[in-house]
Amino acid sequence: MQIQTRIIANERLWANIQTITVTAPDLARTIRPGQFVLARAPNNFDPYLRRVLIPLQTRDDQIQFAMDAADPLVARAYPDAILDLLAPLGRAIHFDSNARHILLATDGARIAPLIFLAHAAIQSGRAVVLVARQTNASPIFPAALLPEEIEYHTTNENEAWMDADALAWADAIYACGTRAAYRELFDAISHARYRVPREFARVWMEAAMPCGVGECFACAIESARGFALTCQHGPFFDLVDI
Amino acid sequence: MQIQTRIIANERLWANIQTITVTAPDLARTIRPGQFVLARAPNNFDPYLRRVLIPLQTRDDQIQFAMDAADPLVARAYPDAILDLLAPLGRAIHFDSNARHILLATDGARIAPLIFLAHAAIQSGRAVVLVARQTNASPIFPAALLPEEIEYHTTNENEAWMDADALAWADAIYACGTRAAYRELFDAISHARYRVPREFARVWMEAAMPCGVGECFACAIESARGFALTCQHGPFFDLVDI
Amino acid sequence: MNFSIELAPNWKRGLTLNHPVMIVTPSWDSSPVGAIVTPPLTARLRARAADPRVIDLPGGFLLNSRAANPGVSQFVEQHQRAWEKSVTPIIVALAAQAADDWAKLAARLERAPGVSGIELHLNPVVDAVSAIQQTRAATDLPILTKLDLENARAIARACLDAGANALVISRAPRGARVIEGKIRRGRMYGPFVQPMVLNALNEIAALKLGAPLIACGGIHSVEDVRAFLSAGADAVEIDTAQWVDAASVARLCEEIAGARDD
Amino acid sequence: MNFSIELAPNWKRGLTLNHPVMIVTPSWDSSPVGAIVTPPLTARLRARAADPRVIDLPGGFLLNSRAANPGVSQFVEQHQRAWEKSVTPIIVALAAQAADDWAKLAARLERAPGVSGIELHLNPVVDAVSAIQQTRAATDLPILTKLDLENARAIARACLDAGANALVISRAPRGARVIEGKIRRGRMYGPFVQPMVLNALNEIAALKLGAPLIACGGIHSVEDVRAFLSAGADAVEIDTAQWVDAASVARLCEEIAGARDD
Ligand SMILES: Cc1cc2nc3c(=O)[nH]c(=O)nc-3n(C[C@H](O)[C@H](O)[C@H](O)COP(=O)(O)OP(=O)(O)OC[C@H]3O[C@@H](n4cnc5c(N)ncnc54)[C@H](O)[C@@H]3O)c2cc1C
Ligand SMILES: Cc1cc2nc3c(=O)[nH]c(=O)nc-3n(C[C@H](O)[C@H](O)[C@H](O)COP(=O)(O)OP(=O)(O)OC[C@H]3O[C@@H](n4cnc5c(N)ncnc54)[C@H](O)[C@@H]3O)c2cc1C
Ligand SMILES: Cc1cc2nc3c(=O)[nH]c(=O)nc-3n(C[C@H](O)[C@H](O)[C@H](O)COP(=O)(O)O)c2cc1C
Ligand SMILES: Cc1cc2nc3c(=O)[nH]c(=O)nc-3n(C[C@H](O)[C@H](O)[C@H](O)COP(=O)(O)O)c2cc1C
Ligand code: FES
Ligand code: FES
Repeated sequence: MQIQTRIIANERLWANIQTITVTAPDLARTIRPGQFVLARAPNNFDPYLRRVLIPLQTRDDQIQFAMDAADPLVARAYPDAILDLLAPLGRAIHFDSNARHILLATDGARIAPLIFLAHAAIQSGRAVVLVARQTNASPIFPAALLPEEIEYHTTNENEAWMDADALAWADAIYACGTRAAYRELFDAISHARYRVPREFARVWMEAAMPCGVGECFACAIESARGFALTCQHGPFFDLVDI
Repeated sequence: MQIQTRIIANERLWANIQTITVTAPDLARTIRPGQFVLARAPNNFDPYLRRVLIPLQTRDDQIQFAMDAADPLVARAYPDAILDLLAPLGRAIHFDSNARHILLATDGARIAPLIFLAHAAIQSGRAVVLVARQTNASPIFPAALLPEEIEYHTTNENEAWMDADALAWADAIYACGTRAAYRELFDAISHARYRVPREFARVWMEAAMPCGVGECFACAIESARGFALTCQHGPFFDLVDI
Repeated sequence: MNFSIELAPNWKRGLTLNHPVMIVTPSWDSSPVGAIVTPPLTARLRARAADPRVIDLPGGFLLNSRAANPGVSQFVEQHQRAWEKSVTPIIVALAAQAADDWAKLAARLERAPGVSGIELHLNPVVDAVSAIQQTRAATDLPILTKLDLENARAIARACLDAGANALVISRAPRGARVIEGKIRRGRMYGPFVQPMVLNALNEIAALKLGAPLIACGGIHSVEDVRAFLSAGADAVEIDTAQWVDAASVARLCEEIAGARDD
Repeated sequence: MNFSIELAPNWKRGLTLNHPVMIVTPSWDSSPVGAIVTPPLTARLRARAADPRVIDLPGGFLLNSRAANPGVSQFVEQHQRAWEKSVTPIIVALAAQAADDWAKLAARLERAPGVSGIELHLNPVVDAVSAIQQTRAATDLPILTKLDLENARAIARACLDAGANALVISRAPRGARVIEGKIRRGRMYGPFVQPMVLNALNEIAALKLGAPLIACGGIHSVEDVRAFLSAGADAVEIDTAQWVDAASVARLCEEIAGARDD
């Protein structure tokens, strides 16, 4: 769905995370955690390609998105201007009704995809723990910017990303990090729970997504289940497929 | 001089004339009628080339410019954004001290270069008559948008651009129109005053001016005095040279 | 009035379009397009390129050219149901991974229902004449050949002599960027490509080779389509514009289809 | 440390740059540039092209190529005072209006004080070998040859064999637009050109021809300069970037000059 939305605000959230808030009543009702939108400023070809925006929260008719503060679109997204969205894209996350303990994990600054997920988990009465590991490249996301219902743990680069207790507590895990971090996560789960069950851990795969709708194949990844597209089968993939 | 200015306002003046107002203290003091600036939005290459902005008036630290409302830069020039100016460019107009009667003439919508000139003439105590001829392509510029000291005449396409009385009255003429209109002006002056003296009539030559500083030669025109550049020797040229 | 466009004139199997706008897409397209062209398929699965695959540029982007596709057989199987029912002609694009792939690829399409034509993706390091001859020997399907800007004019006539029915001008120009100290090669997309294609197409039209010419590269608007038709193109192919503004490409198709129906 | 760059190695007259950034400008430039290259001059005055001469594109523009210049003699007379005093090498670019212009043009520069080298603007319809041989016969000045993207790789070696001392890759790519029903041809400028040039330059560097390579096209930043140097260029030429952001080109020169002086 291609829609024209009006920009309400364009603000720095933290570090290199910029937020852009738009009015989009239908989308605010339908967009789900795990999904994203592709945005561009109409009538401008610099930048040419659409950019990935990740929903952070919705309020009434409005949606607040996160995007890279260094992206050239930021300078074009001034309040009152039109933003052309292709949305909603990607596969929505639905919590299993048995999954009451949700463990969110981020390695470095890539936290945006977990925030909307955290809101949804809290709203549905689930317990949420967020583990953030500080890396060289990025400090720790400030707790003040998170819903207060979240239990927030931080670690650093010399420590394990998640300890065995957290892994044992969790009914479902959602993680954002590098491929190396996902390998580490896979090993940690194998260790703590002896095996990595399907539908237990899902990880956000970072990719350039020029078209968002399965047309350009630029976001193809090799998954254990064959040729897969980040924009259609992801961006959250089952850890066992990666 | 390349300067970074802040945009104060971006408004439609009339028809396809957009106005952009910036804060630029030094430039507001030094820019003269006949001059122009080249502008671009920093960090954006669509549009790539600088655009021509024509000063309309200055007030304290601010300058209001005119530009084509259809230009893609208009959508980028939102209040509070930075506009990168190359300025002042072109040759300034200085009124001869004996020239007390200033006749301004526009054929169609190209009136912007005459307005700053009109303000300057009025401020220096000169009498100003503006003759606007309506064309198919453009209605008449509204009198309400002009300084009230100007005596304003309008004609239409079936009439002569300027009558012999006006030409006889004038000590100096400044005109904006097409090449055909300039030929007509030349003939009218020859007829009314028997010859066209040098430094009597000056005409604005419309040209794409990518560099503004004599580097690209894209604005070259054939003048009676040889190879000339609109950005350096103009945009106002002596009618006898055209 | 209905100006239909024949891309394989005087050939045993025609390839007739209702209107001149061809859309490149791997999926189904419900707008009134003149023809659908698939992404180029290879004999075997082609793995994705190393990252970064997409490199932003002002006015376009550079795409690492070793683009992934699941291989011709899997792709055909996945789509043949839709193709059989399609009233819009389906043109399957092919690229070779080895010099003798062409016959195999063509043979696979010869038995695929609903395929109306083939588009060969050539490049200056491929033997174009051999590729076309192999394909021609394996199928009677109309053959379009998509050529690179650098040698399109030089080899245009030889392609037709070897059995191609029409020429597509052009493939995206090649480019490279240095990213983190490494050279990344690819092809370039966006509106800036268009004037280069228009110039080349118009020069090839001046050769009066007697074969249909299809323009491809940077087309974004109805005005662009009309410019190419006036410069000598019989039809146009649109791909990238869909990514940035699918709605306007759909409108463009409707407008061109409407103009043809008047 | 001072890495000076020799653009005419092993030739009787050297052409030594203090740093690798050459600026194309018809006027004097006071920033610390490696060399100044003039716009290409012709034997006789060249009249301006018909309008529109400048056609906007996203990410750049198309310039009607029949650009005006006052002719080599007038230009030289106007500038020779400044050139005589210049410590920065002055390279005069030349373009022919007739096949036998080259010797005359070169002879005119041979007697112009302060000229350190010549840049020949060739194109695929010009006989490059003859142009270089004529020039070589008329002058000992170092000769750079600026080639078109489409045939640079094909003729690079022949240019050197004919007597060129260095290669400039490349001239701006040719393009065309339909404006009010008329085809307007020109050459294309802007950052989008750069990846095409980088790709071609890097492929020519791989031929290891043993001559200096100068990159030209779409260079806007220090990162761009470094990318070209890492891809095989010995120096770069910058022109268009000055029009949109002269201040940043001046900073770029200072930064490169500074790095070389460290
Ligand atoms: C969804 C999708 C859509 C696609 N759409 C298209 C499409 O519409 N059109 C299309 O063409 N491709 C498309 N592709 C890409 C396609 O799969 C192939 O990558 C493409 O056809 C290139 O094949 P090639 O081997 O000719 O590669 P090329 O890009 O031509 O390059 C292959 C190699 O040949 C060499 N080479 C090529 N030309 C030259 C030269 N002039 N000089 C020196 N060396 C050279 C290069 O070194 C390069 O490594 C698409 C892919 C997907 C997945
Ligand atoms: C201030 C200024 C700066 C300039 N700077 C430069 C500069 O830095 N570099 C520069 O190159 N020029 C520059 N020019 C333009 C220059 O004056 C000439 O216009 C330019 O050199 C082109 O000369 P050319 O005859 O080779 O023309 P081309 O642009 O090469 O074209 C001339 C004719 O040759 C034909 N032709 C050329 N190539 C092909 C081909 N591949 N296939 C078929 N036909 C072809 C075309 O039909 C065209 O009409 C500048 C001009 C000015 C005034
Ligand atoms: C996703 C995608 C990948 C492509 N990959 C290649 C490629 O690797 N090599 C190539 O020559 N053309 C490639 N193309 C080329 C297109 O089909 C078409 O030739 C090109 O995009 C020019 O037309 P356009 O500007 O309308 O997109 C690709 C196009 C798309 C959209
Ligand atoms: C005003 C101007 C006119 C030019 N005209 C031509 C031309 O007609 N033909 C051409 O081949 N190159 C022309 N050039 C080419 C440049 O010198 C240089 O090759 C080109 O601009 C690429 O470098 P750049 O991106 O740094 O400008 C022109 C450049 C400028 C700035
Ligand atoms: S973003 Fe194009 S296929 Fe996924
Ligand atoms: S605008 Fe470039 S020389 Fe006048």
